Amino acid sequence: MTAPEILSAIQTKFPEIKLELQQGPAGDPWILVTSGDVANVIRILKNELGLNYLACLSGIDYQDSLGVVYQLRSLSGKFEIMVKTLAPLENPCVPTISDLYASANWFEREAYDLIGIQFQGHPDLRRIMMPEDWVGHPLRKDYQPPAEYHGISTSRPNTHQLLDQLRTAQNRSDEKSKVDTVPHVTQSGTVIPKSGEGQNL
Amino acid sequence: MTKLMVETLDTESTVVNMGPQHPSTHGVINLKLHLKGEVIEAVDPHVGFLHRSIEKISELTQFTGFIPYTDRVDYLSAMFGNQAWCMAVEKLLGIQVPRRAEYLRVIACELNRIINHLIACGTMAMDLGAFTPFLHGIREREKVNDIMEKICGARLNYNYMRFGGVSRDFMPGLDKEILDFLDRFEKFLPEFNRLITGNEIFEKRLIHVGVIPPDLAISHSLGGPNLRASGVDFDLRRDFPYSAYPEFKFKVIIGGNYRGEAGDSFARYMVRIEEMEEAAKIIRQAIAGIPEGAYQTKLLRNPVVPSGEVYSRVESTRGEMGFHVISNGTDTAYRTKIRTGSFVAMSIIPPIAPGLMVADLTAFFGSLDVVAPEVDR
Amino acid sequence: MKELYDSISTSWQLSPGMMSLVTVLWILAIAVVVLAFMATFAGVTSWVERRIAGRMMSRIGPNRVGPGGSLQWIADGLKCFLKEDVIPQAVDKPLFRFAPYLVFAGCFAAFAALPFGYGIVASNIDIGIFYISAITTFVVLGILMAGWSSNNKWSLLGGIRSAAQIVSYEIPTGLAVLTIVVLAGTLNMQEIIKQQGGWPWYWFIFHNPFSLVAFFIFFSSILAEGNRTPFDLPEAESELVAGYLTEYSGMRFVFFFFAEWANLWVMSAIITTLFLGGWQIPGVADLGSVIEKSAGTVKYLWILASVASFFFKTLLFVFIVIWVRWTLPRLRVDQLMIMCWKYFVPIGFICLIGSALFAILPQTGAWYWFQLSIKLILTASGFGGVVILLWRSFYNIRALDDKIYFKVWE
Amino acid sequence: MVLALKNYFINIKKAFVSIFEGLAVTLSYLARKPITIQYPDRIPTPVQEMLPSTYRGVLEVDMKICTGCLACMKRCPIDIIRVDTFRDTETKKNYITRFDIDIAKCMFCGLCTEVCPTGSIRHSTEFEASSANIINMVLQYVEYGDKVPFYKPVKDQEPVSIPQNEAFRKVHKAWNAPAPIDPEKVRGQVRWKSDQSAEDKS
Repeated sequence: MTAPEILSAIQTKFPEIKLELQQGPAGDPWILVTSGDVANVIRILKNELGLNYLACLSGIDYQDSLGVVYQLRSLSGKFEIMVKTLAPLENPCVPTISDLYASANWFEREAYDLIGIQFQGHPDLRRIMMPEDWVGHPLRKDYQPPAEYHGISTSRPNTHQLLDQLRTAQNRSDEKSKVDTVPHVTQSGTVIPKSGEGQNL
Repeated sequence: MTKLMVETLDTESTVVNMGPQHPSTHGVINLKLHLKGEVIEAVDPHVGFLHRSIEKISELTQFTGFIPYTDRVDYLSAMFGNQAWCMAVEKLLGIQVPRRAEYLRVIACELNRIINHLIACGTMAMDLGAFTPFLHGIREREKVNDIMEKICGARLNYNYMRFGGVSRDFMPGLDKEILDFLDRFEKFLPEFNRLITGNEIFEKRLIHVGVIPPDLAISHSLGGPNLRASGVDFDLRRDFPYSAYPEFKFKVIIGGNYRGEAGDSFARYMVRIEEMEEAAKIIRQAIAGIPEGAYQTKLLRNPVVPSGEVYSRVESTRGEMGFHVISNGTDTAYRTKIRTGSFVAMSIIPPIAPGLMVADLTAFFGSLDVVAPEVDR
Repeated sequence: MKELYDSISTSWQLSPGMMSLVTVLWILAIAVVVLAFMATFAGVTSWVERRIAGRMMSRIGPNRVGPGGSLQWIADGLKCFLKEDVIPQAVDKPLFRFAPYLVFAGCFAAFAALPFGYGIVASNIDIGIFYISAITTFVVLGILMAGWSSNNKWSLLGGIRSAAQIVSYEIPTGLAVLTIVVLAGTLNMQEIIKQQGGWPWYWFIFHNPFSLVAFFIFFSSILAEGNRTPFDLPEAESELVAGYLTEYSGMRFVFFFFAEWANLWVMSAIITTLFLGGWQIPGVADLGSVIEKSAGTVKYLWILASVASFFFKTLLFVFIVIWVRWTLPRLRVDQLMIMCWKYFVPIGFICLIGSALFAILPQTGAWYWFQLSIKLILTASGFGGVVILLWRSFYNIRALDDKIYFKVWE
Repeated sequence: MVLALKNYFINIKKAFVSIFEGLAVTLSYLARKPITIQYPDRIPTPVQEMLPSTYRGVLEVDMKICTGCLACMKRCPIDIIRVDTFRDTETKKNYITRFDIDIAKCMFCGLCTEVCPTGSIRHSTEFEASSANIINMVLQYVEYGDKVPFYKPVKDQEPVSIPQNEAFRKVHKAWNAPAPIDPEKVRGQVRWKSDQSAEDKS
């Protein structure tokens, strides 16, 4: 079954549900459902069309709204469909589907943790990847990472910049750069004589 | 009086933290166990200790630059991360991969499947206290690592595939080397089975332990060997064919044909053992029928990918590895969601573990073949 | 040993006060000799075990310290003794400190009644095997103490496991020992050995089918008592982190392992004594009477030969225990108990009764030939098993097209 | 009852046979060659020479044939390559004044080598590049103060390159080599980022 067929199969049975088939310039098509209807639509897809396998659930920050994309699959019928729903940024509430698919429990926890989508009716909506006391949702586009977490810096020094600073400091202290005249000894003890000195290209 | 006694004697369950540093959690995973004696009452898995924000990195790195990161999603089967990512971007770009490249990809992936399952079976034996099979597995794996070094130049983080092909062609004589390895490997597996698989203690430790019924396996979106061991006949390579897999004959291994029942830990172990044999057969077919031609399309330095959404998935060693990629028409992904087999395998532990003993939990956990970095990404 | 002491007491003509001093010094000297032997053995075995385990896994094992790594155990011991003695704050300190020594003492005390050769035994007590079975159980007290005092849940689980395991396995061990005691009619270790002849078919292992079964029961249950794989549940590193050892480090940790490796000798020596004819040399019909008849240097040479024979058999079993450890996975707690109570105990009882029946069979006429033929058949099948094992090993090498390669010093 | 008894003995037999087989396998390994490579000192040839030439070791640059196109710098996903060029306005010649590779951060992916037009940047088979000082992990293929002219590719002629590993060995310092500048002397002028944030906080 292809996406248009699935769409028409639902529409003929439940004409009151608002569905839309969309596709970007490239890639897969998806069915857009309003966030209020999404649990019902997925229940219909699961029970009527046999899409019994939730392959993936991803939360996405579309900047103007937050989205949840469900990748549903029928193991016996060998077809799959992408279902998308959008939730407003201010109050991103989407009904949970963890009662339909047990795996949605953790997928939704991850989407909540990283994007900040509130899944209504979820039995255990806790952070899963980030620590419990982390502030913010890191995969939001407007997220600013904190400089440190419990005294641990979240950034690393840039070695190139460090080298630059060192060189500037060196020039300032008017020291000539020393040439390393020690023969090169690898960790295994092989001595490689320092060759090519003064061989300026 | 008796009632009072019972009430006062009733004890709390012991809460024990298994991990993050524990020999059998295969990385940093914390399982909070509620024990009654040695019997588990409840398990609360805590993951995220190895969260390296690979999904965030994908939003900051160009499409090509993200290929090495896909190695790190599951470092034991890096080829599959490569392949899933490349397939996703190729689908958005609309590139047709040359047939020779597809064959090279299949050979590399199936070799990777063999060495990953060697580790999986070996660590499982190690969880049960037998150290020797693990090192025997590692020894054979080392031979494939040498081959991988010649295929792509690295032993662990392969970074072999590119959009529209693979990074380099086979060195001359490499196919002979792979066939030599397979000859040895097909003799090694029976010896491995004599050493550990057939062992009565080993089987007794695994059969009827941690049985995952098929409906629960599907509901929890398990994939790969874990799903098939429960008796669900599903394999992405056969049912949603990709790459060159439709051109090969191979058997999809279903659990439950041995001692014990479908869905128990021993079934999962045996599915892995048999999949190694199947992988060897696929490699033989691929090497026999490898076509001549280009190994990649014109090298794409920094492709600008048309906007759209795509979900590409491959049959990885730990189940389905899926990349949900959203492009907004630039050279960088707008959002990438990586779906991994270990993540869903972790979520099956809370419903199955109650009633098992601590020793069973290590066997069950080992049989799920969870790799911590793949859980957290 | 006893003769030497007697000769001192008779020839030196000491006063009773001096004599008691000599006795104390004598006991101390013997204890030091045994301790030195035990320490050296435990140390060297730790290295040997690692080398053997290495080769079984296609590795080499420690080979850098001394020739072939043979001084590795000294380096390891020194390292552990120089380490800081960490005692966690929340532990029950007196018990925590005391537990390793208790384990060590339980193991060391067993050496008192162990024979090393003809007449060479620290204390030739008449209840020898009974004493050893009793005193080795001391170890469980130490392990339980360690598990409890560590104030760590993993340690506690390990300690409890150990208590359940060792107490349960005392029964099959005892039954198997009784099987032999019934045949030998004595508890004295030297006497048990003297009851067996030189040739393998006169050893108690091949005395009758029941004693052969008893041998396997004894071997398995003594592995369980010594906490060796496949029965190493108390320390089960993949389940309980390190069991009762989790909180220990440095010197105290070494003491536990010291006891474990010394225990290897204890169990192998008991097996050798009970089942494999102790210091009897195959080919010499009755070594005991030969030594008694001879005198002077010849006598000492014979005693030396008996020591060599005993050591050879014991070290063979040390090897087998190591070999089994690096082959088998670990049992689960309930399976361990099932194995004990459903398999070893009933079969042990059958063995005891069966052996008792054999013991009362007359030794004359047709009965003699009947018993001798059973012994010969059992011996032949035993050696047949060894031959099949070797054949299977060579089959394994051939099946992988590997070459035979013997090089011990790598 | 009979079945239970039969199972009882079958269990014993299975345990015996399977353990016997396992013991035969482990015993056979005592008579086989161990596969351990006694790195680093007890091997006939250095590991570097045993590796295939395709091995992705530490990056090295043959400055003789570097065209200064900066493709590698742009390609690197983690910005470990830093190339500075300058144009001499008098002679109208281009020079490379700096070619630094921070191998402390490098993940050996090999993407930079694929975009190089002349094969100047490439993988050596060296892997022993650790250092006690993180500054020494920055491999400076152009010595500080030097300038290297751009290489101009000649048509229909493969660029001649120096042998593999040579360029790396020239610039790599011993693992315990001192830092290029004594940090004590420049104290107060160079600060690590984490130090800065800690100071800002206080």
